[in-house]
Amino acid sequence: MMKQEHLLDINDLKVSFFTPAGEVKAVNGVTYTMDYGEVLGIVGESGSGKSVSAYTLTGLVDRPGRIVGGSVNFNGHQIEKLPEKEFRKIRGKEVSLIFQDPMTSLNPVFTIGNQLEEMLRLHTSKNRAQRRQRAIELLNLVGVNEPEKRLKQYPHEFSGGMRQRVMIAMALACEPKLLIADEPTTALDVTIQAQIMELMVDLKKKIGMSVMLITHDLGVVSDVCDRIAVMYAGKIVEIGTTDEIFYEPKHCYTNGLLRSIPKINETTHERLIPIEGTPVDLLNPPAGCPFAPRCESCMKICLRQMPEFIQHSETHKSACWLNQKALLEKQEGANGDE
Amino acid sequence: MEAFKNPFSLHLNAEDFLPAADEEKQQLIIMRESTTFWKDAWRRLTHNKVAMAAFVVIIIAILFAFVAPSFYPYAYDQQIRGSEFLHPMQYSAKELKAISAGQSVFPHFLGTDMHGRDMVIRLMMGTKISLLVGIIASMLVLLIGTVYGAISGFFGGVVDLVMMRIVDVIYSIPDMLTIILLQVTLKAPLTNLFDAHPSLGWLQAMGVPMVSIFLTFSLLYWTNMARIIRGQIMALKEQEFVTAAHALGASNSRIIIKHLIPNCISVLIVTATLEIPRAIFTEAFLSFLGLGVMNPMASLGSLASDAIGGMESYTYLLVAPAVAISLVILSFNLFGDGLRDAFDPKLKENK
Amino acid sequence: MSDKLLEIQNLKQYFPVKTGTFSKGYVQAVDDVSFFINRGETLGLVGESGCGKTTTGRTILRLYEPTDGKIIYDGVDVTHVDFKPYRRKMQIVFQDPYASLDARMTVGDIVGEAIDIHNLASSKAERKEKILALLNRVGLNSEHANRYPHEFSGGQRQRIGIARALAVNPEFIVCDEPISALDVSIQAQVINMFEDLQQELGLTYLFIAHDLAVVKHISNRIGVMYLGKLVELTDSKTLYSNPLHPYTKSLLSAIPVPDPKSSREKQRIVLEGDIPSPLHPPTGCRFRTRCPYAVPECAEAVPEMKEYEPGHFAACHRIQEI
Amino acid sequence: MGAYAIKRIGYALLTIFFISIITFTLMNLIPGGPFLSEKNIPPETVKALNVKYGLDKPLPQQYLNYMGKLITGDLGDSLKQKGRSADDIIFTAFPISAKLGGISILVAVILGVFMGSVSALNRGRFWDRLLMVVSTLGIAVPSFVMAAFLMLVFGVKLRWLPTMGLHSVTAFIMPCATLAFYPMSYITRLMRSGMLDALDQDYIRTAKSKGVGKSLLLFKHALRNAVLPVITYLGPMIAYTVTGSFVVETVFNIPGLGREFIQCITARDYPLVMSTTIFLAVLIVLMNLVVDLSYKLIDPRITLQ
Amino acid sequence: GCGGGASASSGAASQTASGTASTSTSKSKSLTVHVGTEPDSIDPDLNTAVDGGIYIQHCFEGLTKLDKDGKIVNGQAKDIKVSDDGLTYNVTLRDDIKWQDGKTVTAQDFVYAWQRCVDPKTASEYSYMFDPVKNGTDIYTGKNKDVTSLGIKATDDTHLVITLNAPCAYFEQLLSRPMFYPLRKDIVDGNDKWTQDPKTYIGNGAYKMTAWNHKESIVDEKSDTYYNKDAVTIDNIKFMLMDDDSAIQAAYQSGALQFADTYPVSEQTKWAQTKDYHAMAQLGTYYVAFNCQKAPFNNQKVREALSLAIDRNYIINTITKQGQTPADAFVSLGIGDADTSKDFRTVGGGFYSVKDDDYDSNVAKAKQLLSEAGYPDGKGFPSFEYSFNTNSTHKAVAEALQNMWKEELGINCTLAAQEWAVFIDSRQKGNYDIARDGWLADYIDPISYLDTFISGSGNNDPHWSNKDYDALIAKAKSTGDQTVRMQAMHDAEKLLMQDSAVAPIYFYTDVYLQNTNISGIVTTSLGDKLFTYATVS
Ligand SMILES: Nc1ncnc2c1ncn2[C@@H]1O[C@H](COP(=O)(O)OP(=O)(O)OP(=O)(O)O)[C@@H](O)[C@H]1O
Ligand SMILES: Nc1ncnc2c1ncn2[C@@H]1O[C@H](COP(=O)(O)OP(=O)(O)OP(=O)(O)O)[C@@H](O)[C@H]1O
Ligand SMILES: [Mg+2]
Ligand SMILES: [Mg+2]
Repeated sequence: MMKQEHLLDINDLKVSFFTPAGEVKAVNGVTYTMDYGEVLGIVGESGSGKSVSAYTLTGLVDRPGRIVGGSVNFNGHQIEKLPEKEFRKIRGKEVSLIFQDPMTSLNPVFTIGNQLEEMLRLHTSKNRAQRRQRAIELLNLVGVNEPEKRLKQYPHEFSGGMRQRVMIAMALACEPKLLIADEPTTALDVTIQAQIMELMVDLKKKIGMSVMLITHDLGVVSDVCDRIAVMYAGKIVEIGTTDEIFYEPKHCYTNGLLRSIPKINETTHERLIPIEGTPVDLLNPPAGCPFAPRCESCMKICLRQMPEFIQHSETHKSACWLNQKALLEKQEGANGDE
Repeated sequence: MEAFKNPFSLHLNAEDFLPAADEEKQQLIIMRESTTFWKDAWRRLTHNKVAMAAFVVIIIAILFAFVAPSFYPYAYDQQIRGSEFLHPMQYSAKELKAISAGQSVFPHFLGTDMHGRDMVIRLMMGTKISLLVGIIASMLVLLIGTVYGAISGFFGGVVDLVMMRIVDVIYSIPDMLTIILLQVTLKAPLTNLFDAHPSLGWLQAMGVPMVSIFLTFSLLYWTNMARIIRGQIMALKEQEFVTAAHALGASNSRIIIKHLIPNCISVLIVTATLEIPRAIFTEAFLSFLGLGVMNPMASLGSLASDAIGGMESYTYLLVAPAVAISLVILSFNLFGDGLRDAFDPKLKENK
Repeated sequence: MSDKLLEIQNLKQYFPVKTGTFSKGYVQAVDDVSFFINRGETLGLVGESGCGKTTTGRTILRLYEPTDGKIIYDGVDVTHVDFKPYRRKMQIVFQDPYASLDARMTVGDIVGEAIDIHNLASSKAERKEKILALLNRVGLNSEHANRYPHEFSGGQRQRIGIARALAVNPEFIVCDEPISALDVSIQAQVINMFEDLQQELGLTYLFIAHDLAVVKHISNRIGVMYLGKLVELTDSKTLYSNPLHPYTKSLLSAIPVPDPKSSREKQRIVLEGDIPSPLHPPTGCRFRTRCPYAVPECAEAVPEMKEYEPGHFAACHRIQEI
Repeated sequence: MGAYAIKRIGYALLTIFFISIITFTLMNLIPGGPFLSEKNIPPETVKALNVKYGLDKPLPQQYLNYMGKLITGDLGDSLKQKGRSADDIIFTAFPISAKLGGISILVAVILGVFMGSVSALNRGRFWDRLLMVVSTLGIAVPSFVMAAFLMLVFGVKLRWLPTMGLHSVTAFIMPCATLAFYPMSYITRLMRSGMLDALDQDYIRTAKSKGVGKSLLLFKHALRNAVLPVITYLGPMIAYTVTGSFVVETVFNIPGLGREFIQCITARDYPLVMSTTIFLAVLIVLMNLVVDLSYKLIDPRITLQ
Repeated sequence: GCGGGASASSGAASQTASGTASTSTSKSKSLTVHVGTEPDSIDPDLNTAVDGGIYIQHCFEGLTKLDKDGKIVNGQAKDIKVSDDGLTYNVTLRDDIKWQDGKTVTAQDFVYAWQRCVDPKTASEYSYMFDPVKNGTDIYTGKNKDVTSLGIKATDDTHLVITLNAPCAYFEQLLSRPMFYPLRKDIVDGNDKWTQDPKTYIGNGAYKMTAWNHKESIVDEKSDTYYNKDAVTIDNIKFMLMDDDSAIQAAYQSGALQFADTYPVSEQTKWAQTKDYHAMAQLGTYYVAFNCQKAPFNNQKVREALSLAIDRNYIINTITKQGQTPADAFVSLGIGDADTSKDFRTVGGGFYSVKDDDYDSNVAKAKQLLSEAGYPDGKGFPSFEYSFNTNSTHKAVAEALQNMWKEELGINCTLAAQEWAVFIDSRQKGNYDIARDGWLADYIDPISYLDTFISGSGNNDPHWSNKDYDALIAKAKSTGDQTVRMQAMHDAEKLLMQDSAVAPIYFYTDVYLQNTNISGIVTTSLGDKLFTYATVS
C-alpha cells in the first residue's frame, strides 16, 4: 500500500474499556487515513467514540481502556506497539491536542508561562531565555496581547477564549505534524468560537500542519474541514469530502442528522424531522448496524449484520445496507439488462 | 486505498431487505434493568471484598456482643474466687479438682482477670458497650449535625456566619471540662429518670458516666458532621432541581426535607459510619483517663487501659481487648470506606 | 391584536457580590430590560453566556426578587404579591437535564411533586392517573414512573422536566436553554415537542437559547441580549433578514452554518476581544468595547430602545449611520 | 490581604472571647475547687488562699480580672504549682511538646504524602493495598495501646530505646512513632484520594498530552492540587500535636504541655485552665489562618475573603 | 524469670544513672530515683505531699533530724532542753551550721520560718501542725493577728525558746518535719518564686538543689556547707518526677531508675518474688467511710453489717497483695503505747476478727445485723453508690467490695469512679453513700489518726459525731501523762469502732523497688525516704 503518502493511517482500530459492568467497545473497528496538511472533521453524537479514537493516537487512553485490535501508523510510528517512553517523545512534538474545556484543561496552580515553557523544555534544547522568547512569540501568534505580562498570570485570570488561545499556543509550540482539536469551541460563546475557528484556520495555513477537528457541531465542520468522518457507536459510518457529506449523504444517520437541525436561513417554518429513539448502549452493542434501531428505513438485515463500506467515489464511502441494496438492485438491473 | 469489495452481494436474500418491524427494532433496545441508586450502591458494595469482609467482622462482633452473652456460662461480673489471673485455657486449682472429680468446667478461653472474671464474657460486654457507644453516639451526632448543618447551609448569609462561629467555639472548648461537668450534673436527673423508668435499666447498667459520654458526644462532636452537611447543602441548593422545586411553589422546609437531606444521605451514612470508630476511640481514651464506663461493666477501651498496668505479667489481658478494639474500629473504617466508594458517583461514571 | 400575557417593565436584577474584604459590588445581571409576550406566542431570547438570559427568566418567575422594575402578568402587577398562586400558571424548564431532576426521587414523584404541593389530586389514584397522563403527554410510558432519572437519556430527562412543568397546567413556561445540553440528534425531538405542546395547550413560551438557529425556528419574536441589556427585539424573520444592531449582525455572522457552500461565501464580522465583566460594565453603550462602529459618543450615553420599524426595536446610537 | 488578615483576626478575637467565657463558666460550674486536698485544710487557710488568688470576688469580676490581665500579657498564677505563673508553665512545657510534635508532624507529612501518592499511582495494585492496610491500622489502634506495646517491646523487653525523657535522639523514636502514626495514616488516605481526584482532572490529561513523564506528572502537576485537603487537615492537627498529647507524655514521661491540659482541669487550677484553653484556641485560630494563607500560595485561584 | 531480669537490669542501672545524672568522678555515688511526682511546691511551709517532703528533707534540716537508722536525733540543734512541765523547750543551735550560700543559720531564721508558716497570709495547708505551739492555732485561724506572739523566741543568734500550749509527746518528732525548718527571710520574704530557681532555693541541709526540671526531675548535689557532709555518702541524687505506674516500672526495669516508689499493682506477684522488692508498714489506714447522716447508713447495724461482710484477707491477698495488714481498728500498727515497748494497736486490740477462718461467722453476724436493721437477706435495701476516685487500686477494691456485699448480703451497690476534685468535694460535703477513704499519719502518734473524727472536723468524712469521743480527744490533747493520754485514745477509738462509723480495711504498707546493689536508704513509717546515707556497691 501507499503508506508513506499518509500522515496517519488507521486500520480497523478497536479500543475497549474493561469496566466492572463489562466491556465497553468505545471504538469498534475504525479505518481512515489523513494526509499531510489536511483538515479532517470527525462528527458524531456524544459517546460515539470520537475522543477515544483520537486519544489512541497519543497513547492517552488509560486503564481500564486498551487497544484490542487494529493498527495505527502515524508519521512512520507504529503507534499501537509504541512503549510509553517513546510516546512521550511524540506527544506534544509531533502530535498535539487541544481539549474541549479550556477552563479545566490548564493547571490552575502554575502560571501560563510555566505551562507554555514546559512544553519547550520537554521537547527542545532551548535555554531559559530562548524558551521565554519563544513563549512570547507563540502568544503573539495566537493573538494574546501583552504576552510578557500574560506569561506571569495564572489561568484563572484569563477568559475562556484567552485560555483556549493559550492551549492552542501550547499545542503549536513544537510545530507538530498533527493537531487534534477535541471540540475546541464547544464550551465557548458563538462570537468567541468564531474568533478561535478563524485563528485555527489561519494558523493551519501558516504552519501547514494537519488538523483533526472533533465536534458535534455540523456548522463548525462545514466551515473549515476538507473531509468529514461521521461516527456512530464506535464506528465510522460515512466518510467523504465536506461537500459530499453535506450534499450527498449516503448513510441514514448522516441524513437524519442533517434533517434534524434547524436552518437559520429557512424562510418558511418547517417541522424538524428528528431521529427518534436514543443512542445505543455501548455495553450491549447490537449485532447489526448500530443505528438500525433508530433508523426509519431499517431493514431486517440491518438488525443482524453490519454492512460493509461501499465506495461512492474516490473520497466518499459509507456503510449502510440501503446503499448495498441500491447497489444490488443496480447490479441486478444491469444483469437483467444483459 | 481500500479495494472495492462486495463479498455478500450474491448471497443476499431479498427478504433481508424488507423493512424491519418496530417490534424487531424495539427488541434491540434493551433498557438496562431498573436499578435505583440504592440497588446500584448495594451492588458495588457487595462487590467490594474488603468492605464485605469488614461487614462480616462487624456482624460477628454484633453477634458476639449482643447474642453470645446470653448463652455464655459465665457472667461478666461473676467473680470466681480462686480463679484470679488465670492465663488463657488455664484452670484454677479448684476447677482442676472439679474436673478430676468428673465435673465439666467451661474453660476460660482468654483467661481471667484480677477478680477471677472470665475474659471472654468481659470481652463480649466490652464489645457491646463499645458498639453501643459508637452507634448511639454517632446517631446523636448524625441527628444534631444534620439539623444544624442543614439550617446553616440552607439559609446561608448571617445565619451561616453566626452558626459557623459557634461551631468554631465549640471546637476549641476542652472536652474534659464538659465531660466532667456533665458527669456531675447529670447524675441526679439521670438517676431519677432511671428510677422512674425501669425500662431504661440497660442504660443505667452502663452508668451515668457512659450516658453523659453520649450526651457529650452529641454536644461536642457534631461539629464535624454539621460542617460536612453544610457544605453539601450549600452545593446542592444551587442545583437546578432545587430551583425547580421553588418554581413549583415548594416551601423551604419541604425543600430541605424532601430534596436536600435525601441527597446528602450517602454522605450522612458514610460520615456516621466513620463517626462510630471515632466515638469508640474517644471512649477508649476517656477510659484511659478513668472517665469511661462504670465498673464492673466494661468497654473495650476500659479493658485495654485496665490491662496496661499488668501488661508484662498478663499480656493476654491487654492483647485481647486491644485486638478487638482495633478490629472493630478497622472494620467500621473499612466498611465506611466501602460505603463511600459505593456511593461515590465518580466511580459510578466509569464503572 | 395585543393580548399581552406578560409584560416586563424596566426590570433590573443586581446581585450583590463581595469584591474585597470590606467592599461590595453589584453584578448588573439584568439592567433595565422591558418587553412583553403575547398570549400563545413564543418570545426567543438569545445572547452569549452570562448576558443575563437565565436571570431574566428566573426573575420573571420571582425565583430571584427583582431589584427594580415591574412584572405584569395577565394585567396584574405581580412584582410584589404572594407568588404561590402564580406558580400554577408560570413554570420553567431547565437547561441541564441532569442537575434539574432530583436523583433520589422516582420520575413519578418528580412529576407528582407539583400535585402534592398544590393539592391537585384528591386521592392517590387520581394522583397516579394524573402522573401517567403527564408522562404519556411527553412521550414516556407508564412503566417509566417508577424509575429514577439516571436511567434515562438526556432527551428523556428533558421530557420529564417538561412533564413536571406541565403538571400544574401552566399558561406560561420559561424554557431556559432546554436543548443546549442535548445531542444534535435529540434536539429536534424536544423542539418538536415544545411546538406540539404549544399548539395543543395554547402555551406561551419565553424561549431562552444561545443557538440562534433554534431560537429562530421556534420563536415568533426574538430579543437579543448583551451584558444585561436588551439590544434588539423584533420578529424572528426580520432579525435574520434585517438585523439593525451591530451586535446582532456579528452574532448572526458568527453562527456556523451547516452548509459548506454558503459558509464559504459568507462575510464574517469577527468581534474583537472578550465580553466585559457585568461587575464593571462599560459606560454608555455596553457593546462599544467590541463594536466595530463605536465612536466616542457611545461611551457617554446609554442608547435607548427605539422602534426603527414597526415592531422592530434596537438600542444603538449609530443605527442611522451603519 | 492586610484587610483580610485584620478581618480574620477580628473574628478570631471574637471566637476566643466566647471560648474564654464558656470555659470560664464551665470551669466554675464543675464542683470542687483548687484548694481541696485529701486532708481537710482549715477554712481560714482556704479563705486566705482565696483572697490571695482573688477567688473571693464574684465570678464576673474574676473573669474580668483575668481577661484584663490577659490583655497585658499576664496569664495569671497557677493555683496549684506554687510560685509558678501560667505563662511560665505553658512556655516551659510548650517548647518540649512543640519539638516532639513538630518532628512527628514532619514525619507524618513526609511519609503520608509520599505513601498516599505512591498508593494513588498504583491504585488497586499491591503497593496500594499494602499501604492502605498500614494506614487503616494507623487509624484503628488507640494511641495508648500503641504506646504501651512499643514501650513493652522496645523499651522493656528489647531495651533498644530509652523509656522516658527526650534526652537522646533515640528517645524521640517511640513518642514520635506514637504521635505520628495516626496523622500519617490519615494524611496517606487524604493524599491518596486527593491524588486520585487530581489525576482525573483535565489538566493532567493536558500535561500527559504534552509528553510529561510520570514523576513530573505526579509531583509537579498533581501534587500541588492534591495537597489541599492535607493542608486543611494539618491546620488544627498541628495545633493539637504541638501542644502535646496526654497519652504520649504520660507513658514516656515527657514534661510537655499535653499533660498540663488535663491535669490543670483535674486540679481545678483555674488560671491555668483558662490559659491553656486560650493558648490552644489561639494556636488553632492561628493555624487556620496559616492554612488559609497557604491555600493562596498553593492555589492562586483562591481569593481570601 | 522476673527476678533474674530485674537483677540483670541493676548492673545497667548504675551506669545509666552515672551517665545522665552525675558530674562527679565516681560513678557509684550518684542515684536516679523515683519517690513521687512533680510537687506542687518544695517550699517547706507549702508542701503537702509525702514526696514533696522528701525533696525538701534532702535540702533542709530542722532542729531535729532522722539519722542513719531512722531515729530522731538533734539536727541543727546542739542541745534541746525540755522544762519539767513539758511546756518550754530551750534550744541551743550548733555553731557550725551554714546555709548553702555560706551564711550561718541563726535562731532568727527559725523564728521567721515558724511565724511565716502560721501566718494566714502564707496559707500553709499544714499550719495545723503548729497546734501544740503556743498561740499557733489562734494565729492561723486568724483569731490572733500577731504572728510574733507564736511560742518561739530567739534570745540570741543561737538560742531559741519554744513554748507549747500543752505537753506534746511527739514534739521532737515534729521538729524534724519540713514546716519546722528554718528559712531565709532575705530570700523568701515577698518572693513567691524563690523555690523555682536553684539560685534562690537555698537550704541548710545535706543537698543543694541544682535543677528543677518541671514535671521531669529535681537534681540535688551534695552540699559542701553542710556540717555533717562527711557522713553524706551519695554525691548526686536525681529525683525523677513521674506519675504513671507503668512508665515508672519500665524506667526501673530498663535501668534508668535505681529506686521506684511505685509500680502497677497488677505486677505485684512478679515483683514480690524479686530481691528488688521491699514492703514496709506505713502509718496509714485504708478504710470505707459510711455517710452516717444518710439513711440507711445512719443505722449502726447496717454499717456494722457492711463492715463485717468485707473479706479483708481476700482484698489483701488477691487484690492489693502488698503484704498489708487486715485492719480490725482504725489506728494502725506501728505506734508505741504508754509503755513504749508495746504497740498501741496490740494494746487496744481488734474490734472484730480479721482471721481468715472467722470470715464466715462475720458474715453470719452481718446477715443477722442486716435483718435486725429491717433488711433480711438484703431485701428492701435501697440501691446505693460506692464512690472512689479514679485509680486502679481503688477500682479493684471497689469491685471486690461490690461483689462481697452483693454475694454475702444480697445488696446492690453501684460504683462511681469520680474525678479527684469532684470526689473530694462530694466526700467532704457528705454527698455520698459510701466512699473510699484513707488516712496517713502526719506524725507517729495515735492522735494523728483520732483527731480526724472529732465533731465538725474537716476530715470527718463520715460526718460522725459523738460528744464523749470529742471529750476524750480533748483530754488526750491536754495532758502530758502518756498513760492517761493513751487510755483516753483507746477509749475514743472504741467509741468510733463500736459505732462502725468507718470500716477499716487494711493498714498500709509502703512498697518500693530498690536496686539490689544499693543499701542504707533510710525509710520511715511516715513514708519518708532518705538517700543521704545510702551506699552503692
Ligand atoms: N475511562 C473510561 N472508562 C469506561 N468507559 C469509557 C471511558 N472513557 C470513555 N468511555 C466510553 O467510551 C465511549 C466513547 O467515549 P468518547 O469520549 O470517545 O465519546 P465522544 O464521542 O468523544 O463523546 P463526547 O462528544 O461526549 O465527547 C463512551 O461510551 C464512554 O462511555
Ligand atoms: N446568584 C447570583 N449571584 C451573583 N451573580 C450572579 C448570580 N446569578 C447570575 N449571576 C451573574 O449574572 C450574570 C448573568 O447570568 P445569567 O446566568 O443570567 O446568564 P445567562 O445569559 O443565562 O448565561 P448562560 O448562557 O451561561 O446560561 C453572570 O455574570 C452571572 O455571573
Ligand atoms: Mg469527546
Ligand atoms: Mg443561563
